[in-house]
Amino acid sequence: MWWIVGFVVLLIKVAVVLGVLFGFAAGMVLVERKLLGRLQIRYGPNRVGPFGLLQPVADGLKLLLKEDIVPKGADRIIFFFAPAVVALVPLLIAAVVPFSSDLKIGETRIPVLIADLNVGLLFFLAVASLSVYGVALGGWASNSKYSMLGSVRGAAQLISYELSLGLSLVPVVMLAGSFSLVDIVNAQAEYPFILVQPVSFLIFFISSMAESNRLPFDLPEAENELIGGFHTEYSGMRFALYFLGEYISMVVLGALVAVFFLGGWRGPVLPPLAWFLIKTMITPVFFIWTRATLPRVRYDQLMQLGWKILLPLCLVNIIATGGIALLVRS
Amino acid sequence: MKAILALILLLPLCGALFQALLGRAASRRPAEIAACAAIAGSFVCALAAFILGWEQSFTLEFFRWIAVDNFVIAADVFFNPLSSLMALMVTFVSGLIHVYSVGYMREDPDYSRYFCYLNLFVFSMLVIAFADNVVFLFVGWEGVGFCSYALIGFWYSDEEKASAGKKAFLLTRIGDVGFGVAIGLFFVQFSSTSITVINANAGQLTAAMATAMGLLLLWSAVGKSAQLPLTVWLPDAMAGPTPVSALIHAATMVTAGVYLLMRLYPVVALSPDAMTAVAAVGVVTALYAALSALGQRDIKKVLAYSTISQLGYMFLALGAGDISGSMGFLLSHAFYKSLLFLCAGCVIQALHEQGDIYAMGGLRRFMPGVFWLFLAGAVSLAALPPFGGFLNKDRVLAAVFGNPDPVFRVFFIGALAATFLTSLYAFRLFFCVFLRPQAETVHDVRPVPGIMTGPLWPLALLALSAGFLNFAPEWGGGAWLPRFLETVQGSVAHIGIPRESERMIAAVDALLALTAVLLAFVLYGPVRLFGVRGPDARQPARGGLFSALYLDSFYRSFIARPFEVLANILWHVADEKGVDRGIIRSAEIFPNLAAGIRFWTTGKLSTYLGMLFLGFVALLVGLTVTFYLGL
Amino acid sequence: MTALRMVFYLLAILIVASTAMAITRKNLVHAVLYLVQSFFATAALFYLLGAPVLAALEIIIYAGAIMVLFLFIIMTLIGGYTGSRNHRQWIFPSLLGLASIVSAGVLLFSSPASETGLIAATASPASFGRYLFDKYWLPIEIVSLLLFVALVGALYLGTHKGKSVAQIEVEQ
Amino acid sequence: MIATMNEVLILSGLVFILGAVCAAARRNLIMILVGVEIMLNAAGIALVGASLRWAVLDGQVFVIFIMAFAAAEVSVGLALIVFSQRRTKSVNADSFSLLRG
Repeated sequence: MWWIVGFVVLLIKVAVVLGVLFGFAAGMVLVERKLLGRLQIRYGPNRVGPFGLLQPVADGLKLLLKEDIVPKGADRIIFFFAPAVVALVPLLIAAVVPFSSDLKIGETRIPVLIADLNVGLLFFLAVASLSVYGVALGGWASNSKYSMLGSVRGAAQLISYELSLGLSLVPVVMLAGSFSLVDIVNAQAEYPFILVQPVSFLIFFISSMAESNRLPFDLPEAENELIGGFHTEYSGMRFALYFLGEYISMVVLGALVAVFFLGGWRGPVLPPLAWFLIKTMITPVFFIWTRATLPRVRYDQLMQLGWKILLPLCLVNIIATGGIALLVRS
Repeated sequence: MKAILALILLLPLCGALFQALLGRAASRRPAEIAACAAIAGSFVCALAAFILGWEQSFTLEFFRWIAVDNFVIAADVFFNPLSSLMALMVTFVSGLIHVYSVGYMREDPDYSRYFCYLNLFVFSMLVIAFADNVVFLFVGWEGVGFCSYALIGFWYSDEEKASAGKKAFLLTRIGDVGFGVAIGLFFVQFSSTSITVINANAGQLTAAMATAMGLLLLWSAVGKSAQLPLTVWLPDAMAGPTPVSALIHAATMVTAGVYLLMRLYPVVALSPDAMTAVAAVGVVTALYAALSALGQRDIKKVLAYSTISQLGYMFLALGAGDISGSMGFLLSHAFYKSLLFLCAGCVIQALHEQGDIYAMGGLRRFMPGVFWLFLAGAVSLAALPPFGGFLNKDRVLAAVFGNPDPVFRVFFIGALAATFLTSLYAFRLFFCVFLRPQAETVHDVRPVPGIMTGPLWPLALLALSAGFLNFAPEWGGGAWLPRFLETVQGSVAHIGIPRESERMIAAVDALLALTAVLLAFVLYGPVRLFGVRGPDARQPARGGLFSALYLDSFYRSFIARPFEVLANILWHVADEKGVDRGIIRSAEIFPNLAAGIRFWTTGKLSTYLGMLFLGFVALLVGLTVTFYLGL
Repeated sequence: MTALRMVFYLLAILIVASTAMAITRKNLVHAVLYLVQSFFATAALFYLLGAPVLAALEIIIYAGAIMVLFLFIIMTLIGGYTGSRNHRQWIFPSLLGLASIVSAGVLLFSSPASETGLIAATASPASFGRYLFDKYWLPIEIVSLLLFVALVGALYLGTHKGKSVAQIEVEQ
Repeated sequence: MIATMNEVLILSGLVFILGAVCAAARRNLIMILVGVEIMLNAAGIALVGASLRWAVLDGQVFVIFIMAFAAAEVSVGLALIVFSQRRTKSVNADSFSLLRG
């Protein structure tokens, strides 16, 4: 009967993770608006609830109640399920992220993650590579020129940056000797990898910024040229899904940065989960900060950065890491 | 000695190579000097060899050319009095003719080609003279044939001249076939192609085989020496430059046939039948050609027929078994005939390429030097006593008379008749050209350069004196030539006939010759006697004698014409309608076949992919079927 | 029937069905999406058959890269729909397919060894990687060269401005 | 037991034939390429199954190679399609028939 217990535990884990993620995503909206306001020397939302804390609830309600418009000539099925892909991808990635050290209940140790895959990192890359479908199909299915252009841009951008995203993690795998995210965290018992792999960290950070279509890499959306890009034709609930996806992916990417480079849940004094949350929040906050600071890059600059700078840098970094690892080990 | 012999052969070859490679780059003067120097050097070497190798005979091997099993062909040189004498004559006469050519060809722009062929020709002739191996000899044999073809058709832009060259080439080829067969027979019989070996072992041959070989050699010699029935090329060969006619068709190439028979005399002499055939060919040709010469109006043609006739004498002497007589005749003929040809060349050039003797006359006044030279040649040719021609001819006639075979009596009478005719046409020519009242066509006689007349004087001298080599002891002579040639196989120093008969023959001979001169004087002389009218340039050229007894037209209508018709039939019917159409028809099958297959080549990817799939399925099904049938 | 076996059958049905859907779609985007579905199922099958690395790579390479490229080309070039629907073109290949199914099935079922069951086992990424680079390092290098050549070729074709057929005909 | 080897092979064979039919029946260049991809994938299934059947990793290694081949083939193939589309304004395989007999 142990597998029934295991199943129940799994369900609980999934429910907790989903809840936390959705909560965080909603929170992120508020945080972003507030932070942007502060960075632009204004207040941000402060009318709904104390300090405007209920603003996300109001936003969600508004989006849920809005009319769901399907453009004429759209490919309905694809149009419906494309936003779901965008939201689904970060949720799936979250399944392999370890949030804390093992939970001890008596003798049994319950790992605080949904699935400790031995190919966890590959799983992350695999699933991340799917987010392009959401962008590409959403734009294409809308049967609109703006959407189409946005989706083509998005697809090209995502493919380009996926490469450096994956390659920047190779040194991490080399250092940890495993694809499993739990093992990677454990490998950082002595020091976080950011200290030995700053270049990898930088590349991963920039790539994940591009992957999540955040400023300064938000060309698929580019409000001023493409009127919202691939989600121009979306409204209501489906538009909310795109947004949800973007914010969840910000959080998940933050969690991954924490896992890969910042030592995961490890930290002195505070409990592991607290450390993990703190580390996770660093990345989204930084994203928002960047958004408020930097202008949007041009499309060709984006592609050049990806192919001509980040990718060669990744390769050099891999070779250097390999060489140093060989030297140290021998 | 080896070096000298090699030099004799190599100098003309190098000269030819020089002309071929650098002749056009070098200007006229160096090219001429190089050509003459090559032959002159060769002559000096030949003279040295002649003196150093006095009455010796030996074989020298230069290199092995072909060696397959026991079939060995070596570039061997066989040196004996005969070959050294031949080489000496060839280089001497050629050298003079080269010098003469410098003058004769002074206006021709193609001098390097001319001298190249000429040098190459001398080389080939020397190969014939020295070769010990019949195959090696054959190289020279073909070499002279080729050079002769190239020089006859030297002015190839004139179609008539080019076809004269082709005619000479084809007709001499007929003779070469005989030579080729003879070479094969030699190898089968003696397992060797060395002339030394062949001559040494000739005695082992059966009578029939000896006859066959003798006749084959005669056949090849007939082709080269323009004897009956293959005479017709030589008169046409006059199309080439006159020095060429002198060199090739008087002094050297045509004598190659005679020389071949001399070299292989032991083989030929084995069979009396072959010897008789040689003599018969000789005498018939001598008579025929002398008659034809009488009817010719072109100065060079007269001389050409004369050459044929004189070669007939050489054959006759050989057939009678007298190598020394034949060789003596060959030598003196080489001198006086080249002399006559070169004189003719002077005359022709002086008269602006005019060759008709009836359009000449009174040239003595314009060119006295040539007059005397020509007279020397004519006297030698006509065999007037006591000059060279007379002594040699006398020896030939004596040899024929002395042959025990009764048929040779008939030959003797024929030879006497030919003697008479020879004298007649020789002086007819002389009178017509130099002494007859000047024809109105003769005007504006061009002066002839000294370089053309200069070389003729030594020739004239030799022509007049060469006969003394054969001066019989009966007349107080030494018979030097027969003695010199004593070591040569088959040579005889003395002709076994009584002294009275010999004197009788000489007397008859001289009488006949003189009578003929008188007759010529009456018919063609400068003074009109007995109301005889001299020939006129305006009368048309025709008649049996002019056409050389219609031999050429006979060949033309009965051999060449049927051949042409046959060739046309083969061309138009067998080849065009049969072979070509057959090939075209069979080729048409393939487009039709292809049209069937082309259906599959739609050019569409889907078809190809479908076919690929079909092939895969066929393999799979085939595998299943074989699996189930337990194959 | 064990749970794994059921999963296998489910996946097999999913693979075959979605592939069949993919090849018959008139809309190329739909075809590609069905194919992606098929590749997902295949990846799951790989995981089931003890090849987790391959499962991840199947998604990364096939679904994440190759199919995205297809989608990209379809979106930019054609816009999704192919031309006329011609049913006749299916007859001949389908017959061939049937024939090969029959003969391959006959061959398969006549082999007694093919009834061997597959017991679950997993190749860990580490052992797989070690095996790959110990035994097949040279082929890997060769394959990387192949990829490089393909890269150059694609780049050339992409940048080279080819003449259109109309231009060629005009020149002729 | 997950499945018998037979079942894996049947699955693989079915997918392969589907791909072959697709390549042979479709007239669209892209669908032909898709058919080829399907066939390659089918080979991969069989190889992974065989790898498990004999408990050696070579089958899986070969799938890696197949993936590399597929990637190379698709990149060049699609580049060709783009190229030819530029020239003939068509991706119909049958419109490239200049070499017909």
